[in-house]
Amino acid sequence: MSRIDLSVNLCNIQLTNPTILASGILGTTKALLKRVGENGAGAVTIKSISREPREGHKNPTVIAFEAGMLNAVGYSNPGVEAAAREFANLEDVRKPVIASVVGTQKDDFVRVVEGLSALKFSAIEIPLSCPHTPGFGLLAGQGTPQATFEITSAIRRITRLPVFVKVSPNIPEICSIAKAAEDAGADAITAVNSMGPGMCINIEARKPILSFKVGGVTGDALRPIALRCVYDIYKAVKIPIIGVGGISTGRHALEMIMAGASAVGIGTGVYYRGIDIFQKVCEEMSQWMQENGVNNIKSIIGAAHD
Amino acid sequence: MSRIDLSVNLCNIQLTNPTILASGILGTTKALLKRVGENGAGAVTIKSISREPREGHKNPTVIAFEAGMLNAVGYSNPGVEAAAREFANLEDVRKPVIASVVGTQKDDFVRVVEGLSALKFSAIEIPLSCPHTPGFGLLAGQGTPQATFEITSAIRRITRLPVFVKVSPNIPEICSIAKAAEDAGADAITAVNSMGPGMCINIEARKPILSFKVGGVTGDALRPIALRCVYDIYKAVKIPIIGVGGISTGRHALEMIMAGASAVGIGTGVYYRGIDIFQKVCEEMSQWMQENGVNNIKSIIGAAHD
Amino acid sequence: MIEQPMMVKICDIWGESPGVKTFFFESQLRFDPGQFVMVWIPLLDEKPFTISYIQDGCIGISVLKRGVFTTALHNKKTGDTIGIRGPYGRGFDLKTNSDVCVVGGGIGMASLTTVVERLKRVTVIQGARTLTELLYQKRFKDMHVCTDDGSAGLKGTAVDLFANFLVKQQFRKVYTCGPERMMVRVVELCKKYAVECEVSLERYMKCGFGVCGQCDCSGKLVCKDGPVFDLQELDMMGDFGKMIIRKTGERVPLNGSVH
Amino acid sequence: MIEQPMMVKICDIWGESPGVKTFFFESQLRFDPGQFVMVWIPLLDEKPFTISYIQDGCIGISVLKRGVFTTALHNKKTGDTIGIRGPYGRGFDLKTNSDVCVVGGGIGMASLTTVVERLKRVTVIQGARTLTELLYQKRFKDMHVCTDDGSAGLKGTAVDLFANFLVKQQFRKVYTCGPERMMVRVVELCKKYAVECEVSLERYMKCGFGVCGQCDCSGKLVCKDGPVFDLQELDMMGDFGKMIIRKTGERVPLNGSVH
Ligand SMILES: Cc1cc2nc3c(=O)[nH]c(=O)nc-3n(C[C@H](O)[C@H](O)[C@H](O)COP(=O)(O)OP(=O)(O)OC[C@H]3O[C@@H](n4cnc5c(N)ncnc54)[C@H](O)[C@@H]3O)c2cc1C
Ligand SMILES: Cc1cc2nc3c(=O)[nH]c(=O)nc-3n(C[C@H](O)[C@H](O)[C@H](O)COP(=O)(O)OP(=O)(O)OC[C@H]3O[C@@H](n4cnc5c(N)ncnc54)[C@H](O)[C@@H]3O)c2cc1C
Ligand SMILES: Cc1cc2nc3c(=O)[nH]c(=O)nc-3n(C[C@H](O)[C@H](O)[C@H](O)COP(=O)(O)O)c2cc1C
Ligand SMILES: Cc1cc2nc3c(=O)[nH]c(=O)nc-3n(C[C@H](O)[C@H](O)[C@H](O)COP(=O)(O)O)c2cc1C
Ligand code: FES
Ligand code: FES
Repeated sequence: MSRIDLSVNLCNIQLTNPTILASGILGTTKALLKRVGENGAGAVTIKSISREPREGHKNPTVIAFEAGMLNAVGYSNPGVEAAAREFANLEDVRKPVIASVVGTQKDDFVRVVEGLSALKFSAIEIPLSCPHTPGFGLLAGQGTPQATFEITSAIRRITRLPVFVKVSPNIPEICSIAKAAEDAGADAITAVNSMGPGMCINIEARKPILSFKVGGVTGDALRPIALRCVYDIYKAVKIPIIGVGGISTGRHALEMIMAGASAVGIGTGVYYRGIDIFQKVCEEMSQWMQENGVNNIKSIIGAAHD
Repeated sequence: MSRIDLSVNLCNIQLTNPTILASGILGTTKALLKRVGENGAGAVTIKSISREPREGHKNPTVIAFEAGMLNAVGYSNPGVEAAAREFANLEDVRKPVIASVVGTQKDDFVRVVEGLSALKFSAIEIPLSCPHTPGFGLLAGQGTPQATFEITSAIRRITRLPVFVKVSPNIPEICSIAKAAEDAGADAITAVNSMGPGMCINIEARKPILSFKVGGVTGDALRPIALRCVYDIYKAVKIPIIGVGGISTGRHALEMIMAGASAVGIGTGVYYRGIDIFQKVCEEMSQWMQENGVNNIKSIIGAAHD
Repeated sequence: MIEQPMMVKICDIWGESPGVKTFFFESQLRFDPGQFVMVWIPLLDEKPFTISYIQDGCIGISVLKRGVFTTALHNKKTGDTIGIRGPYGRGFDLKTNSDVCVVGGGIGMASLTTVVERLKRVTVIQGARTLTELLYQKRFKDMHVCTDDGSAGLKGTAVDLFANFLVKQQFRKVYTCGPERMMVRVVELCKKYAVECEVSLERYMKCGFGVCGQCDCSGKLVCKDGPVFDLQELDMMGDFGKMIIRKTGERVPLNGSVH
Repeated sequence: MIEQPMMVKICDIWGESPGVKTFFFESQLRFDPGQFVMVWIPLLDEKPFTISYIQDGCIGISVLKRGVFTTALHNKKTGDTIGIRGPYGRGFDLKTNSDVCVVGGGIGMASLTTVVERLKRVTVIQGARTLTELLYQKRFKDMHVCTDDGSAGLKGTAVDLFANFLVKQQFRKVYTCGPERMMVRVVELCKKYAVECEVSLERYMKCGFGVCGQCDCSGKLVCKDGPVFDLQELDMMGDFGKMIIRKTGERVPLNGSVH
């Protein structure tokens, strides 16, 4: 049995395998990040941090439906000061940790990045793409090429860490967003954030279930859309892509990698298969690679392109 | 047991129940339309017709995935002349039949509507929203408020039949499209067409499965998005809405109606539950209404709004 | 049933006649006689083929080289892969399991092979244009054959041969597959002799699972309600033997055969 | 497990104490002792509650009126509906099914009722602030009670009473639920006397099914890995008795109780 090499180098971050915990799932504490790392993730992302603490939307904030989940958490987070305390001594996690940073103004992003600069994060991810939090992401106009360029440039100026720009699957001109990010000096594109928003109604109560009424759609429902986004972005930019959306098996991860992703984010998959999904996905990838004579995961990035 | 009334009046078309066969599913021949009617649909829609015959994309054109289907049929259709032969004597169908008309230019729409004008269609639906056919819908810029207004106005001028404008779930400003249609004289909004497009890759073949590579996403994956679109459009326009997207049970149909739909389209549901899905959905709605003391389906249209 | 094409490796290829090859591949899918798969050649196209060999863990399709797709298939070598999804459709009803007759014309014989292997006391009739085009001659030793040119068996069509049998032998049921014109006449004969009959139809297909409406035959879906239909059903199908649907969706008169 | 809240009709309401009401509703869901549901009041909020009555086709939750949500619940009448989803979490491990002790403090007693009903030879200890706040007195006739003000039973805490028992009686296992400070001391005593122990924790929750990370306690998810934890697990959970996570996600010192 030949050795299967799952390791990837993502913007000079060494990952033992391409699976990354997506932002907003389990990323509230250092202890949970550590546990996710122990369960096989190649890297982990913290839940997005804003300048001030936020309580987010009221419950219900996360619900499942037949084809995935809907969430409108509303960026609840302790704010940058408390986050800096929580994520001190990040080496405990023993896997690369990606900081996720959100803001309503360009200035907020900068402040948060500065507030976290003393910590041992391996990269900064900026989601300009949340579909359900007033003041942030799409609802604040951050999903245009121009806003993307400006916010990315501002962060580029103040950090030497790799910057990942996370984009929305909603936006028809997704490639121009990715290009704007690349032009502004982003080191990678994270594609994609949750889609929609969508809604579920409880017909007995005659009310939308989420307290915010609508929420971003993730999981199986999102996968083909996310895959197409990654496929298109791969043709549009030269920087690597972290493919996120509906991945819960090794096959899904390999699909995403063949579409052009250098690494894959996993969120809703934790709901489908538990925290050890990272390990499971890696084992499934390895087994498939073994059976199909692929020794090195890097060799099949973008393989579905002609 | 009190009598449950499922009938709706949609733009003066009397439907015995609110379920409608969505365009592109089984709508190729009069014989199939008749069969769908016999299986309980309140009305049926033909597969979209263009001016000239079209072979559409090569196979695979339709595939299923965990959360629904992907299709890129590419508007294969016999063209308006042959369609006029096929759909002569529509009274045989014994349910209202909606014509679906597509075109690359405004003029094409007009020609097709004229070409079908001698037939007994009950309404004209114009999908300006296909995400995967070059020259049509979104790929031809028909999904803007202005194009919607122009095409709708042109058709409005030449027919007295109710005109339904079918919109895309992809477009963030969906309400402005719906308003443009209303302003141009549309009688109803059909919301929504398939979403995306999305992609599925076969990892052994290392190729996208659909011959067109990408295709519109339908079924369960689409439902929460379609529901949110209908909820939003209900607030934006006064004309009725036909809610389409992922409906395969009575509960789903009731969700859509409470979101604001006066009738519901069913497409992918035929894959999940067979041709008699229309009957099944109606039975499930009736049973729920019985158990919950709702006698008249019309009384709960939009009930999820405050 | 699998939802998306699964790549399978061709493990063996047999030449059945100059124009027909059988491709074998490993598969754990379970098939009933008369069911079909959609065969995918990536970047090219996807088309329906009946399963003509059902063995333990291994199935086969017999393919007549006809156009672009079947030519591409014929160029495949052992070890190459193709995509398959299925099983699709409703196969033959084999409740009447003995003293039956199968009537195959041309490549239609492929759909009937697995019927023959499941039943007892089967009279097998195969018609072909000429000796070299006869299929499965080693597989079914006591087939009754006929050829248009008389190079083997009766000179004439499978319908003629079948008619000969009907006058001397009583069948409990007839299974047939072949050119649609041929099947129309088999059906007429069966009605005349009051014999049950099932017919396997061919129509251009897209989805294969009853959604797109491409394979309509008078309101029946050949992919899902069929491809096999019985006499009662055929009675309601005015398009049988008369109309087919083109790739564009146009319903046009059938000319000679679906092809 | 159901994925989305299901509206259920409140079929009965019992006053357990001035501050606590039990709401009964019909449900075919199966619960293990210690599992919980997320209770939804449309347009208001959604919060976790343990199942305190498991009967045939009918379950109950006992709710202490505390803030906005529980007040809204207390205002519900028989016939009103609420949404529930669940069952969630890992309940108590009842393999050690006799000669056990349950130690409940305040509304924590709600989690232990179903444990008591499943086991044999159970010593039930309940602590409350005052006589009127004691719960389930008719349900469990031979409970051992104590109150902060001495108005019933021993004047003192459940921990004091439990300590008294430990010196004279040997338990095979202890189950406890109540204010976290109380549980910390129960755990200390159990370790001292080398008795197995399981503790049911409370943390602010959002998803309830192990995704959002809101209910973290030292890397364990109270909603999914818990709410019940044993001594071995608690040993690894530095935050037990020390830190909780606010709605904002901020990890802050526990003050007296989760509340
Ligand atoms: C249920 C079913 C089972 C079949 N089983 C077999 C089989 O076991 N062996 C075999 O050789 N052939 C079988 N066929 C026919 C086979 O699908 C066609 O021969 C093949 O598609 C021809 O493709 P081509 O590109 O080589 O030829 P083309 O040049 O594309 O077509 C030749 C003729 O084949 C017909 N055809 C093409 N595509 C389809 C399609 N998707 N569905 C139906 N008819 C089509 C057309 O009428 C056309 O005139 C079956 C067809 C159906 C519907
Ligand atoms: C697993 C579990 C089981 C529970 N079982 C019961 C029970 O059987 N009976 C009962 O009365 N209570 C139970 N609770 C606590 C119950 O959820 C809170 O009492 C309730 O949420 C208070 O809501 P409120 O709006 O009335 O009060 P608030 O004013 O919002 O809160 C009062 C206190 O309750 C706590 N709280 C609020 N929301 C939550 C939440 N979503 N999760 C955890 N703690 C929260 C906070 O620490 C707060 O300080 C349980 C909690 C958990 C985690
Ligand atoms: C409950 C939940 C919370 C999320 N919170 C965030 C967040 O704070 N920041 C962010 O960038 N993305 C957030 N996301 C989006 C995910 O990071 C991811 O992009 C999305 O869920 C798609 O991946 P999946 O299908 O694997 O879940 C959240 C998703 C979920 C389900
Ligand atoms: C195979 C297929 C073909 C379709 N063709 C058309 C079409 O020709 N015209 C059109 O307006 N919509 C077409 N649609 C979209 C459907 O009418 C419908 O809007 C969509 O499928 C969402 O509904 P569903 O989830 O119930 O399928 C097609 C959908 C499918 C699955
Ligand atoms: S091939 Fe699509 S319905 Fe038969
Ligand atoms: S409440 Fe979301 S992980 Fe526990």
